Amino acid sequence: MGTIKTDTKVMALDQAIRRYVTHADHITIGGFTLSRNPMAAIHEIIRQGICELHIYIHSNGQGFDELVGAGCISKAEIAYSGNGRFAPTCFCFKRQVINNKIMVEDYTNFQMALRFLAGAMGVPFLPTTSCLGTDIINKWGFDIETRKNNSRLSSKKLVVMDNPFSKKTAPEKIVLVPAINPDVTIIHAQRADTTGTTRINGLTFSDIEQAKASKSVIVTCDELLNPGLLNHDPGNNQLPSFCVDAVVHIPFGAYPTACYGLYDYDAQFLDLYRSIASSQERFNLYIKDFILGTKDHAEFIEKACGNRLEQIKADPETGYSDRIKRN
Amino acid sequence: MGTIKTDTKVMALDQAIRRYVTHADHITIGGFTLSRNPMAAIHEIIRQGICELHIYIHSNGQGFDELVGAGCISKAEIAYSGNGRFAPTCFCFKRQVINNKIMVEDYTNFQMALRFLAGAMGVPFLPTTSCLGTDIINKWGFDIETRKNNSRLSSKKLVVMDNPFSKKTAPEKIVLVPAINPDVTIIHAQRADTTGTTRINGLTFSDIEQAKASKSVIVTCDELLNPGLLNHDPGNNQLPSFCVDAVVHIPFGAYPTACYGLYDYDAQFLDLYRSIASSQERFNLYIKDFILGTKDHAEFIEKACGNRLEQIKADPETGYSDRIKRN
Amino acid sequence: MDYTLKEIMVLCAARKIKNHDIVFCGTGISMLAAVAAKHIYAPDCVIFFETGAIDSKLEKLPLAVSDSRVMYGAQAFCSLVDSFSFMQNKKTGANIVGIIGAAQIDPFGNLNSTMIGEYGDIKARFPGSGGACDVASFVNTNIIFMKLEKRKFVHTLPYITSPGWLAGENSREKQGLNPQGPCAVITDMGIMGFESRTKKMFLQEFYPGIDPETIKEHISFDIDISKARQTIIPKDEELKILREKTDPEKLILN
Amino acid sequence: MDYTLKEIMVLCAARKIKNHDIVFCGTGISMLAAVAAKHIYAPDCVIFFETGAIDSKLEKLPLAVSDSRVMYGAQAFCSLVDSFSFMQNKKTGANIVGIIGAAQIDPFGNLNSTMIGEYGDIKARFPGSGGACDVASFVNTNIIFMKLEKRKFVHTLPYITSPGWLAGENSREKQGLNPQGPCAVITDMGIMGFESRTKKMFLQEFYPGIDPETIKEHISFDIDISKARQTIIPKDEELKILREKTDPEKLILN
Repeated sequence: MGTIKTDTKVMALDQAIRRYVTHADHITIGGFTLSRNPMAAIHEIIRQGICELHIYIHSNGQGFDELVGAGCISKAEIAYSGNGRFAPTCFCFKRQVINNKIMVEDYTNFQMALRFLAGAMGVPFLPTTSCLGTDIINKWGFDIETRKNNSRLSSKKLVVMDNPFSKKTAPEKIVLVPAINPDVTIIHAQRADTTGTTRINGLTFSDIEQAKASKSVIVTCDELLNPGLLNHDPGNNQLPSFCVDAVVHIPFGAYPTACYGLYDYDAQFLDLYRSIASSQERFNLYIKDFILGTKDHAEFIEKACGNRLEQIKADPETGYSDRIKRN
Repeated sequence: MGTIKTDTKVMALDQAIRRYVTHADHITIGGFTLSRNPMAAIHEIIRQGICELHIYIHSNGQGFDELVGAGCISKAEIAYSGNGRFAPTCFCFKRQVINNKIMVEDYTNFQMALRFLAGAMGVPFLPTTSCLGTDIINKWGFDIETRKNNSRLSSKKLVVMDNPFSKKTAPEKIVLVPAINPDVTIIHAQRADTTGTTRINGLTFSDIEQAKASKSVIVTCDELLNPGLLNHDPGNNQLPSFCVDAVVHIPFGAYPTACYGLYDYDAQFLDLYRSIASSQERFNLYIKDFILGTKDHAEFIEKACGNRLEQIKADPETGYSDRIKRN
Repeated sequence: MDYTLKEIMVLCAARKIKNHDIVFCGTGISMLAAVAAKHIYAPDCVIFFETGAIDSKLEKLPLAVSDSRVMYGAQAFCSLVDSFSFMQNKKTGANIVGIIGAAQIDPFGNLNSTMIGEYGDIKARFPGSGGACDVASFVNTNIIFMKLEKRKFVHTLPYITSPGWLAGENSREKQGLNPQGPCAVITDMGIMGFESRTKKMFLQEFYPGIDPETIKEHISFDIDISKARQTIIPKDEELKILREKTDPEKLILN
Repeated sequence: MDYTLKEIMVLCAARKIKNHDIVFCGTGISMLAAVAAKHIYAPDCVIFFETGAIDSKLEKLPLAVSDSRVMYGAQAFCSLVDSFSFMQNKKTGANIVGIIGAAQIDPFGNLNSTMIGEYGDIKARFPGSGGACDVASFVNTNIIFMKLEKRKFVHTLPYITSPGWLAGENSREKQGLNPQGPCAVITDMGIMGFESRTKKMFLQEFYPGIDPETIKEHISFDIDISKARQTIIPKDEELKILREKTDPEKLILN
């Protein structure tokens, strides 16, 4: 691979977060529950004390819950807040919602994915027939006044309309969900080059749509490559360079969540996190010790994972590790 | 690779066309101008004399023009009918339109792609802002009466509506384009396995959306593999087995169009085709000699390409051939 | 052979899966049912995760739908949009069997997995729909997993997250949803179905050793138990495969 | 060094491309202009084909946007939907320079590439929009290539395929399109721009040796030639790169 050429897009994590994530921004993060959350970047947001964030996610368990617990989030538009076997409902999330510390608007996973896609496509909405007859239509977390007074919120949670192409006598109903165009999207990828071309291995979830929908995009990556190396196989690159504003090289940047092909989730840490997150006092101590008390992700991993790091490294054939303790 | 297991989806081309393509069907074909058109299947449709077809395409130059010239098509919803340097406007198409032999409805490439995507997604329409203020909105190839009397046609060419999420005082306009759900989609891929799992190398154009939108799907492929062999790299497989109804093994199945990585377009044949297609008499002779006069694709290639076949084989590094005569 | 209630639940769901079905499953017990079906009854069924993994090899049981274990050896990957589009698409949706759970259920099989209370005054918070509402809106066959408890089987839901038969009769179709509502509610005591006309929940099966009257006592609304019959006892072979092949690490069956 | 009109046309278009532009091009001369820009003026510009090839290596000149030569060594591939979405998306669309052609053009830069006549009575048929109408609807910078002929530069189009400045003034913005209409029409005799308020076409540049009055005679509608200046003569270096590197096989420049 040789030496990495410098490029204006390549920067340190603290610099990228400082430049692209601001108090009260509308943000979104990539990954899904316990996979490929941009955890290093999330921890850096917590370290920098950025708050009042408005977040849009589908099912980002671990990353979302840490941001909520740390008090970074004031509003969330979500589909799901659980973390597989490690949290039926994320613990900080549950507590902060009941304590009225964050406002929530509920959609479905498909709807959130469509909203990101609408933003990526540059259209104001996309249609679906999901959720007809449910309270996802009838009950709004942000009422119409709140929406009117906040220019950044969609004017309506969603709109139900008649299908104008219907040939049936009874009109068919269609739900339109509004586009999301966040200020910044942060994703973690296995590989990126210094120009921003990005390759995700395994499932991409909605990362690509989230990035394309956003004003700015930060990609953290386990491996940073020189330009051209990814061009031998363009069909496996999901983001062209012109979609990406900052590229940050962070080995194990998704830890403690999994990064397919490189490392597994740290099941033992996630079990520990369950007990941490179930009390705000314990969670505050965790933030103090593990996040604010470490200067960067490498130190965090050293503290959280220690000598288990070898165990979570993935078998290159299967993409996961058989050496982690899962029960 | 070993011997190919039999599977009910694997069949001969004539059998697949007979089973899945019927007089007056609504069809669509994969590829783009001079790349990856399912030419073997198109020629078999011509051999079987299937006609009155309604076709939906974006920019399928070669395959579309041969179907039109052979009299198989009565209605076409299209975005473009040219073939790169070989035909500014496809010759049979131009003649048959002016002679009122086919009815045409004009959309844009994006709109046709969105219409296939809408069909794939199971929604009646998708929105765009393309074509506002143009005659693509104002002028309809199929008038409202024709549409009312034909249950298979969309009730309207398209619908212009106000954006219901607009926060501006002047409403923003949105164009809704209707979904396409053809009876059958025919695509040609480099590789498929006997269960129908399909891998296209290089650009996929709208093939995937066209296949997912369709009631039936025929995949012709240059290489047919046993089940499981494509599962080592799921990220490169675009169609899962449950999307595919028939798999047909046809080496050079896209000839004379290109199949990235395997063979180039046959520029000399396409130059010849230009003079063939510019006269209906010559085109009729071509059909008689080259298509009806050959029993299958192998014979057609022998006649059309002969000893040039070695020249069009692609360089595995670049995916095309430097040995074809292009000027 | 002895068996646990979790085991019979899993097998009851697995038995409903046919060989050419596409099985959409979530985490936990529903994923186990899908894997058990593939191992025991329907080897050619395709297991399909909302995260976009199609026909995963599943040599090890995933602990979440995003687990790398759903990615290894799959037939194809797709995005979240593509994944749910397969359900919304009537051709593929017709072959999809959804298996979902929830915090609460009403007599028509509507589900709450969002909250108790109202926005601004939330008493209890659950994870939210995830893909459950999408599945419940789109697919032709929908199986629900629920633990039988009075506070879970309630007359009126504080929040309808996923549509069941809505208000019964043809109300579901009238709303524009796939006319097929849920087909079964599989609990730890027995299995409920829905009356063909009214779409009201009734007791269809009770597990060996469970008294239908006990089931009735675990439900807040009135339920017809008159048509209930006993569930077929799990065969040794079924239990053996379930324990040895489907969840040998006892990640879910523990 | 001598040069052909095709060569000066290509160079005039190429000169309008900046280093961080994303250049959307079609087949033929527009593709050549994009490649020339990359070779001569804007090495970091990204050439982007509607077929979904992004930043193609282009070691050999493609004969169509679907040519395998657009695929080799590209930075990324995407679908047709993704490709046009990059244009419709305001963030990426703002950096995209479109280069399109047509059969006919009117004084406001609207284009016809569909037909002459009416459906049911078609006198002449062209290929159709392809992606041209999409480009013309979405992108901030749009360059039009046209051969200067009276039957091509017409007062009223029989069919508007791609929007220019529509009826002039702010009519384009009012329709809901990207407010930026076409910026230049590059012909084989000179270059037209559009008046900043009225959006009517005027002659901006004439090629060396071409009389502006001759240009006027090749246009069916009245055009202001009073502001026209002579185009900068192609430099030897530009011509050399164009001939030796951009189209050495003379596939388009022949």
